[in-house]
Amino acid sequence: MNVFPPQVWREKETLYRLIGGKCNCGNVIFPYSPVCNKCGSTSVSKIKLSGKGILLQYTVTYQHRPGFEKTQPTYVGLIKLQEGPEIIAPLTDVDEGELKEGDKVEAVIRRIKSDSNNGLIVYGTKFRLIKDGDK
Amino acid sequence: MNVFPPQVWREKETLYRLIGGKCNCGNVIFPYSPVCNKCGSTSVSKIKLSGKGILLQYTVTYQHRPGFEKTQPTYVGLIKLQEGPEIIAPLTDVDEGELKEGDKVEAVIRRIKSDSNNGLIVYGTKFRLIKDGDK
Amino acid sequence: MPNVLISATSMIKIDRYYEYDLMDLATQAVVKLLEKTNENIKPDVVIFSNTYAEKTVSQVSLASKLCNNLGISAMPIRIENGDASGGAAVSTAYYLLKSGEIKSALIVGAEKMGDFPASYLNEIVSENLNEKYQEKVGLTTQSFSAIQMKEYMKKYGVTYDYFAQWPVYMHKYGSENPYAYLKFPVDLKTVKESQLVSDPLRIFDTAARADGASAILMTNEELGKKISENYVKVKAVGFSTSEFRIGEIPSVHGALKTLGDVKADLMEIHDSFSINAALILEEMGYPRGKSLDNLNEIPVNPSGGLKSRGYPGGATGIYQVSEITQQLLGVFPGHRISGNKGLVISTDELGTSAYTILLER
Amino acid sequence: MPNVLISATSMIKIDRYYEYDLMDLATQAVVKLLEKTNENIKPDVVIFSNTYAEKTVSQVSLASKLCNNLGISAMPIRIENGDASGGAAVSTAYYLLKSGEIKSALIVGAEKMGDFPASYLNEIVSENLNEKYQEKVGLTTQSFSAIQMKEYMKKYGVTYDYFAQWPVYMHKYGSENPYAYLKFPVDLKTVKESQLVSDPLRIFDTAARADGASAILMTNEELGKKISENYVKVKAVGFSTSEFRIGEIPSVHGALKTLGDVKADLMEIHDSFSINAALILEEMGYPRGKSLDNLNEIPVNPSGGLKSRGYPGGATGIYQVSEITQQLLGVFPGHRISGNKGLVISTDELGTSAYTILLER
Ligand SMILES: [Zn+2]
Ligand SMILES: [Zn+2]
Repeated sequence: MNVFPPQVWREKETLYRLIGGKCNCGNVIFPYSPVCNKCGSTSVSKIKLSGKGILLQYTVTYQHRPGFEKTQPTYVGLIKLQEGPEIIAPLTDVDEGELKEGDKVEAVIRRIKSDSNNGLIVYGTKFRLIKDGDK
Repeated sequence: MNVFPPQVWREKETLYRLIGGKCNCGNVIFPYSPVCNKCGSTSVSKIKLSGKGILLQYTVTYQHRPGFEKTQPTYVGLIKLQEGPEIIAPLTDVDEGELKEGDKVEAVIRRIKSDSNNGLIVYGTKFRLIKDGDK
Repeated sequence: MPNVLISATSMIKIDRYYEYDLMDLATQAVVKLLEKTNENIKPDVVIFSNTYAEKTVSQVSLASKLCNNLGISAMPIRIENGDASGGAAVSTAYYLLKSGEIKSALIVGAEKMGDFPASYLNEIVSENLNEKYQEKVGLTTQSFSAIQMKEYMKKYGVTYDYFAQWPVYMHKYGSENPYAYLKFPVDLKTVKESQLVSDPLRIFDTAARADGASAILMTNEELGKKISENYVKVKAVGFSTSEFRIGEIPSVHGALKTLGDVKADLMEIHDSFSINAALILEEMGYPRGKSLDNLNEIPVNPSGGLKSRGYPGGATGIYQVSEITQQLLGVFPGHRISGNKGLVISTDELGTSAYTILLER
Repeated sequence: MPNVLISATSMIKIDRYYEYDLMDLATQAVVKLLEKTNENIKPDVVIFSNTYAEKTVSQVSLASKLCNNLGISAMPIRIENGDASGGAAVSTAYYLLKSGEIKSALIVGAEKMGDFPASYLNEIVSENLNEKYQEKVGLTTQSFSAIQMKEYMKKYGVTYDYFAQWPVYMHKYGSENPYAYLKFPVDLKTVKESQLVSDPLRIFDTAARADGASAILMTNEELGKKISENYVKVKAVGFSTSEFRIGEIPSVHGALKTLGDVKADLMEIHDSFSINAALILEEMGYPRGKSLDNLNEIPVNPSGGLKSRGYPGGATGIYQVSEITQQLLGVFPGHRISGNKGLVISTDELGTSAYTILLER
């Protein structure tokens, strides 16, 4: 799968900085979109999400896509972000049996994939557990 | 561009053997299709085309697709096959200035492209001039 | 306003056809269909229902190519709406015919998914995820489904065995369907011990991805009755969109609501995952947390569904409509359910859009 | 049967938007459109017109995603018909509205072609060629066009200079169009000395591939008049398919024939190559072998066409309809042609299918 640099670069606010949208109606959107997906308003401003959240649910996935072989198996979580949105996202730095519902998690930047054709490495946001003593 | 072997293998009758279709109405089709593109009949039988034809027109193309770098520039002809169909097809073993309308051509199997990802080489039919003394 | 009929249907067996390309399969389905009509049809509209042709066969302009291969001139439309492409195609044709200006529409669903290893197929199907984040960070739809399952298990206190009932039923039905890809029965033990895809989701909970093609001819009443005496009516269609949500599929709810109070005698639903079957049935009013416990009483997916009949991407919805049509006419060559009203629920992989199609004998 | 109106249109400048993805562009066009309507529109149908999204951005389910991003529930359809996707989308919406059951359709054309080097773009566009032979042996559409040119030159005894007149005119018009990608005039010498793509075809004869998005709102008359006083009527649509043929574009001939005897005051045509412009004009009745000699007398492509306004794949036809609508309303911000009847001819790259759309003030 070829990755062309602009396709990753242009998503940098989403992938690296966790920029979301906040509508006048109170709805918080991730990724950012200029139109509110609840009320249809265009009064949506950009906000930087804290990256803190609660792990509501998780799974361990044993199938992968080409270019993602190095992170097998993949831990994936349903996360309620502090600002409201519930998202499904990859987890990182996790050992099996360590996860439980209700765990606190935080966003970190990690290598996502590498393109064998042009050597491009894609980075992006994953989530890791906030362990006791971390804070 | 990944090439998966079945995608090439299954077109072997077209790419290597120049199999066309002949309808009861007399219409000859290339590539083969079980339905006649003139009369809509399904009375179409497979025929092996001779590969002989007349060069009606040609062009030299200086743009290429990935994987076709080795055949730059590409000579492409409008060919009237002996059995009737007019097709547009790559020419091979041609030097600039050598082609003219009305030339006799014949089908030959040549390397089409190589896939850098899996080393697969795709072969297929191109056309070359029948030169004086060849026959 | 003109009544809309389905005047003819055809299917080929869902399988891995290494020897045929996309247009070969589409053409085969059309040839089978034409054999069933009294006269040589020149449809006003040709709709090609397909989701993944660019990635799988490097092709676009599918409907135009099909027209030109068939030697007909028509209004060419390729319709894509993820795995609900079939529902979108049939619903579009329904309204085209309702206009009165279009008299006939040939709809061909065809997809090639059989050439690829699982990882590449996951890549293809991940095109359903959003571009900014989900697709980029390497997620697969299976993870979404596994999380959906775990939340369901927690909410209703059921174990994995609850979901395993679905593939068992589907394979029971599919083993009777000559067009089914995985045409064999499985027992509970086989399902429970099958490959773990994304805990707790197992391979038998997922859709069997393969090649397929199915064609239907939709016409107005006047023309349809000339073509064949064996027709069904398209009584109504419904549609809705909604984001992926835990615990429900709002798009299915919405699409059912627009159909009104429908009591169908049988139905084909898009069970991309076993959990989706449960959630769809529960949107229809079957008891929440228990829908899969009473499958012997629910007239659903006599084809074997995506589990056993198989899942040929954007052709799936056309198979569903062909199957229900053949059921209502009493000519479906597999497990039969009798009745006069049949319902198709065509959704995409994660249920972010849904089409409902009500057919009546 | 209800009249069909175009109640609002919007375009963004065609360009290379490294900073925006496909859905960003589509959303921008929708936001611009909504600013022009009197009320908050919840369309019954959302059509996404796009050709190459799988290869360019690894995305499917485009219409469903757009609905969910906009917070609306609608009938989602993505329509693809090569570069005639736009014509197919608008014609489909026309018949949907003619049914009377659909009251409004939001049609968004969007395409991302600006990220790629020329060779990869050639690969993408080669998806228009047939799967069995043309695409496999490495052909490009440019070769077809070059051969078409040479046969035309032979038949009518014209030189390359004949074709060069087209890009000169297009860039003259396009230099006035704020939405144009290549917004500059060129002279005959520049065209004649530009890069040779496939002898005798030069870079200025080809379409300027880039990113773009345009949206239109189609409604029935009752609803449309509430939304805006500035509307045009969609009087009729036509369509046809035909194989690539030397010396003519039979699909355009067929699509025009179904429209009847139309005398349009202005038109936007799909000039994927300069030779295609000549052949399309000649299918309309302009003299064969001479159509490009009298461009000062032909009211065609005030936008600048694919040469100068640019070519955003499956969004192109939506731009054309937006442009003609704005021309008829007297609000197009570039070169103006006055009149009451406008014609759009939307074809794919090689003219194997064509749509004609007649708009009237
Ligand atoms: Zn809001
Ligand atoms: Zn024939």
